[in-house]
Amino acid sequence: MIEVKKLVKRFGLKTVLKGLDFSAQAGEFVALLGPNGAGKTTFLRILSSLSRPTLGSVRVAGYSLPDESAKVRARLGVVSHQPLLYPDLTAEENLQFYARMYGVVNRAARVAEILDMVGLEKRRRDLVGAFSRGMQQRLAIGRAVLHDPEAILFDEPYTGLDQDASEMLDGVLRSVAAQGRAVVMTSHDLVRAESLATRFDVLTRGAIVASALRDDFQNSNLMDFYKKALAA
Amino acid sequence: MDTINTDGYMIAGYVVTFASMGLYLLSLYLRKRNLQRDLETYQALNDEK
Amino acid sequence: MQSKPIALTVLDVLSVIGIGAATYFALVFAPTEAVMGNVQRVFYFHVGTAWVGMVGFVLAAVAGVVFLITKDLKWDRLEFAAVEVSAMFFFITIALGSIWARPAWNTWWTWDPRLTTAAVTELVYIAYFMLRAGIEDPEKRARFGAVYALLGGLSAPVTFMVIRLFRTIHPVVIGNQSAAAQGGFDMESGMLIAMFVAIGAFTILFVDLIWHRVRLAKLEATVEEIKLKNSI
Amino acid sequence: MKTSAPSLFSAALAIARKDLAAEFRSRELISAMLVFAMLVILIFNFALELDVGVRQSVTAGVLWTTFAFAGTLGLNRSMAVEKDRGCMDGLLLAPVDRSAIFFGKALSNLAFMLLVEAIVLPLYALLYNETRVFKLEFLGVLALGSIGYIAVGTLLSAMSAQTRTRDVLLPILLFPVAVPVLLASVKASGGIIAGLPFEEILVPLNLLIVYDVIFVAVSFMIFDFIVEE
Repeated sequence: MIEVKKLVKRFGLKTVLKGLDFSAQAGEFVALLGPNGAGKTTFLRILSSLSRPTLGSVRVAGYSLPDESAKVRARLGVVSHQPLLYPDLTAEENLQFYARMYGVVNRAARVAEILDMVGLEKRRRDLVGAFSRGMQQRLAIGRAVLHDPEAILFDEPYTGLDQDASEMLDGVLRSVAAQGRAVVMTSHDLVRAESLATRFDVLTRGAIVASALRDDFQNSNLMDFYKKALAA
Repeated sequence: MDTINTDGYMIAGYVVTFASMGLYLLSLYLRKRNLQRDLETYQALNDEK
Repeated sequence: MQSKPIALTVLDVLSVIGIGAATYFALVFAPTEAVMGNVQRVFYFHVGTAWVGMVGFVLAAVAGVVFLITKDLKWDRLEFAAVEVSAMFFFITIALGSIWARPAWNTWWTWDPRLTTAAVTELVYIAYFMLRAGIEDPEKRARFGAVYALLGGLSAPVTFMVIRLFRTIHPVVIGNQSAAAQGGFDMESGMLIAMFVAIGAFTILFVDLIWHRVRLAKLEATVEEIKLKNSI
Repeated sequence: MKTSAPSLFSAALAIARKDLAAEFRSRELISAMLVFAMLVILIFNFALELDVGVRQSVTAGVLWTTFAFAGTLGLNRSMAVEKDRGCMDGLLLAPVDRSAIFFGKALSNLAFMLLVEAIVLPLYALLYNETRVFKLEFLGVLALGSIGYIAVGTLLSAMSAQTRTRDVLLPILLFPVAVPVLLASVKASGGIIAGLPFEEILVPLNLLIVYDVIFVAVSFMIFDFIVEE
């Protein structure tokens, strides 16, 4: 589903990604771990076509970036640490707007379905500006799956959420991931990542330095794996 | 028609012209010198490592 | 540090000789203008600097377009050099125009189309510098600079045509004498020669300065690169 | 679940519609522009002592200056809405050509500008008993001028929003390149108020159209370079 080979990204003279290789299949939930500044966000921005690769090949859902970026965007959902919602519009209007931008057929039904899925059916006529951070983030996930994408990217979805909201988000994330999509999530919260992901990749200094499947672990040595990967 | 005496304006004009070009050249020179100094400092730092 | 090419040294010498010759032709060779007297002698440098200022503006717009297509930062350096050098020359043009205007039209400034267009262009240059100063990433700075240089280059001719609608008292020095123009003069052959010598000399100086400025920009990039290497 | 990527036009309309809906609710942008426009006219009134004799020759200039200043206010605000909460990324993620975003933002900016003009113009007419501003030709010039101004302004506001100096930078970038559109509009609409024959306003009108065509096309084409990374 996602196929990245020898990806290099430079910002001016700074090289953020240095020959990164990565792949994710349909049905996989990959947690991308790594310290701040390792290039996780940059990597996701390239996958989502917001940023152009300097070198290397990137294919998402069978299309290559940046040449077929519009086709990639049609098959991709993205949740960033900002909700990408308009505070002066209601939950329903926000979804309506994005449904138009993605060309969703049968808009009203789909929007109602999504609102129900993220548990905001009752608040659909409320302004998003009045929502709590957790509600906004749930709606943001709803927004990202409006067009039933084949792959979903989450960039630190737990940023700024309290315990309750995080747990609620867990539920939504699981239901989104359970539909045969490829999911990539960046996080520095190992506990959260562990409970959700099927595979763990460690990204540091611009490359993936280690990768392990959930099944490889006996309980709770993810931390060791992570530390070892960083130290290597 | 008599020719007006405008020598002062002429001199002012040429002073402005050459002063501007001179200042620009000076700024090019100064910037270059500073950069070369920086370069030497950084290279020396690199060698120490 | 790259060593200085011989061609550049030759160009340096030629520039000095050229400007010296232009000064001689303007101050000694050309006949004194019958009505205006000696102040008319600033006219040769006025035309010379205006010419290279204009060429530089077009050059910057073209280099900007080439940069946007190729993404090669050397075009950005050429564009920036062209803008900086022309900004300096246009400043001289405007100052000389103003000095000429004082005895000729009895005012330091007139809203004449050519003078005003030069002033607006100078403002575009200043805006260009401010725009670049506000952007950290060199690649983005180059991109935005190129876009703005292009917009400025496109608007300048329209600005000139629009301001001409308002009024003019600028003498038309070549071609038909406009009835509205005051302070015009018939070009004697000695004056024409001095004018073309000045145009030639400033063109050589312009190329020379741009070359120096481009080299300076390269040096800046080198230092930037080493600084970055050190910080890692 | 079926989707079909929307056309450039319908995506642009969706963006404009979203902006108008949000503005209809908050009224932040329009009210700021309106209050500002009225203040500018008030200041002009005393600064220029707009008595009957002066008015004829300066009406076009006063109105255009007012609209230009109020316009930058709106342009800044409209782009800040996208930039502040990262919504621009949301737009960029949609499976549409990036030009659609430019087109959509330009449409809503134009709508705001025309709306402000539609309110300020009758007020000006009322205050100064100047009904000639309702001439059809005058309104046409107003629309043409606004189109060119907003096209360049939308492009440059997307640029200035990404710099360190942000709001401050927009007028500095915009005014020097918008000189032709402002002056041509002043010349044309001033001629209309003075009742000049059509041939006399034809030249500035043509220049206005030339500027509109060039800058709408160019802004449209190079917007991609402003938003890519």
